[in-house]
Amino acid sequence: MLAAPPTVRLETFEGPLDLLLHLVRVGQMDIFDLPIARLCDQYIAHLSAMESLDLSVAGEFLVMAATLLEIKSRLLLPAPPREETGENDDGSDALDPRAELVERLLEYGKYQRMAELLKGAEGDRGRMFFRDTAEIRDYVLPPRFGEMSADDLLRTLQRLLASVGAGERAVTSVRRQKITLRMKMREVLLRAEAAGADEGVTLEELLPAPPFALLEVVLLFLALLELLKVGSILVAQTQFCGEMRVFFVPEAERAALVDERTEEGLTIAGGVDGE
Amino acid sequence: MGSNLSQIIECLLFVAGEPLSAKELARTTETETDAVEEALLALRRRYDSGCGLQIIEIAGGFQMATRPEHAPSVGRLLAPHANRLSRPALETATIIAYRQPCTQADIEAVRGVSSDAVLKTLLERGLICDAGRKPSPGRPILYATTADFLHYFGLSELTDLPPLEEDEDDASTMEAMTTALAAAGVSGEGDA
Amino acid sequence: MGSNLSQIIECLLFVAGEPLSAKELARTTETETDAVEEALLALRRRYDSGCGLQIIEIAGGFQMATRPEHAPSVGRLLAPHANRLSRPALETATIIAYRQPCTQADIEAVRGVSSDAVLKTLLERGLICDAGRKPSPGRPILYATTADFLHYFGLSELTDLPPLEEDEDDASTMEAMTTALAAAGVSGEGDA
Repeated sequence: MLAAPPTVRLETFEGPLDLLLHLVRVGQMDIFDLPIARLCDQYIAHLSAMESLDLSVAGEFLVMAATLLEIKSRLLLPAPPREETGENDDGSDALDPRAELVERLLEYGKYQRMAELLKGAEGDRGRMFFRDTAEIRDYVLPPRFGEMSADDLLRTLQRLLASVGAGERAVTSVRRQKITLRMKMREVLLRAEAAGADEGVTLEELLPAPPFALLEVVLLFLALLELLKVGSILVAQTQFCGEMRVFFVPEAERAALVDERTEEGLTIAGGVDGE
Repeated sequence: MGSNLSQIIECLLFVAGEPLSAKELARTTETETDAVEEALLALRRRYDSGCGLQIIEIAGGFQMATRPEHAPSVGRLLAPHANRLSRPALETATIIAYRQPCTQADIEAVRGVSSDAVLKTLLERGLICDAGRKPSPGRPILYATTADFLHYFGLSELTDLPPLEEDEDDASTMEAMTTALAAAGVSGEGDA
Repeated sequence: MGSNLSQIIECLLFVAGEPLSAKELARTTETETDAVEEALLALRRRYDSGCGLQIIEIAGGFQMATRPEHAPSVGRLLAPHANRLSRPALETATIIAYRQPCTQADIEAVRGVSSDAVLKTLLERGLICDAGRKPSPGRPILYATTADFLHYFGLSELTDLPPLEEDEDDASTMEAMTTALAAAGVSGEGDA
């Protein structure tokens, strides 16, 4: 039967072997006794159909056509005498001209079937969904024991001490020993005076630069309270929770201020009064 | 149900975006592989009783995945999977899987067509990799499949591939073939 | 256990890297929000009975997550290198080790920078602890190292630390200390 294959299938052939296997299967040919003449005709018919459809026919297809024609012609010839086969392998019976083609078709067929199986596996696997690796940020692991050595500690301390040098002493000594309430009061008073009676100095300016010891801040407040009490300064705030300004009170005005205890501008002093 | 180790393994499988081997799990949990395997077994049993998820053995390890029957719903939420492999790509991947490491020429000998583009695709998708050079003239590149190949096809190991055999129809006529070919002076044994 | 809807929701929560609201779940599963909420309840109940994972309500939706108690294992898997102490943390731990008990101000005096965050980290990691209050204005917290600290540095006792002659008032102390430590450091074994 001369197959006029459905044209839609033409482009799906991946190569000459694919097309041949298709023809063998569709034509229910015995692969171990290939009817080469029939196969060859159908194959060439396919090629011309492809050409007529302007499908570019790859070189491999043409090479295969030539091979088929050659096998066909060799089968038509009487088997050559044994001597004439020359160096042909085992020197036994003459080689069936179809043998190599059959072997290639069988081999290719095996992989095609496996590819089909894998296609199924691909589909099965495609119906499962996985997750991406979870992202973790800012997670700190608990320490692994014995991970660092005492040497790490030592080296760190050495480096620290080397870089701090004498600097630490100055800082610590100021914090730990040299600050007294009297010193702080003096400092506040001096700074308020330097700022001028009209300007005043803000509380923020009086605060030590960070990092500061809590003690120093506490002392600042105690000094402010103490100075308010004796009337050496005046603390004013223009709005609730607003900026606080500390004003220097000249000595001449102090007594009056302490006596009058004017309501205005004495937010903090008012608190002290209660004591 | 759910021993502590099982629970930890569950967490690890959940957060890992890739299969974890029992060995890796043992290392991370600082336990013995035996204990991990036991915990895995318990965990898988738990997941097999009414869970939408499952723990599969894939690409040399264990991974948490949705059950296939829920694929339609999950697919509605997520973008569908990347394009499936074309037939030439599938064929080529198959040949490499069974013959690895092998060269482009080996592949083309089987397929009978040029396989340049297909190899490029497979390399790009990470399903095959360059596995060195063949010590022969021209020193052609040797190709092998990757862990992603196993994962893509849902295989745990390469040995999970079915043995490369003749189709049953052919197998039944194997003897006939052998006889026929022997008569023609050809050995029936191809190389597998 | 595990109705089909519960299982599908389980799959959706698993694959989604973000919280899904009941409404989104209803849309994706093509069911009513009521049914989704019921299924979620059942699912959460199932997850609360011996699972390493949990379903939390977060940011207006539901999300699958590992249980917090398994964080160390998860962290070990995902961030194998994140467990080393940072340099600031190491510095701070060192100061505390040698000067304990000491206050944050003491530490900052040496380091010259604010040490809030670092102290928090060290406390969280259990390497230092709160050792009472200093009887001075403000009653600042005193810090000391813990048994875990010793463990972490492979020490059996605090006295295993190379000795320091600490005399804060002596102007030459720093130099002396540095020298002493340098000597100790050189003689120290490679691994402890």
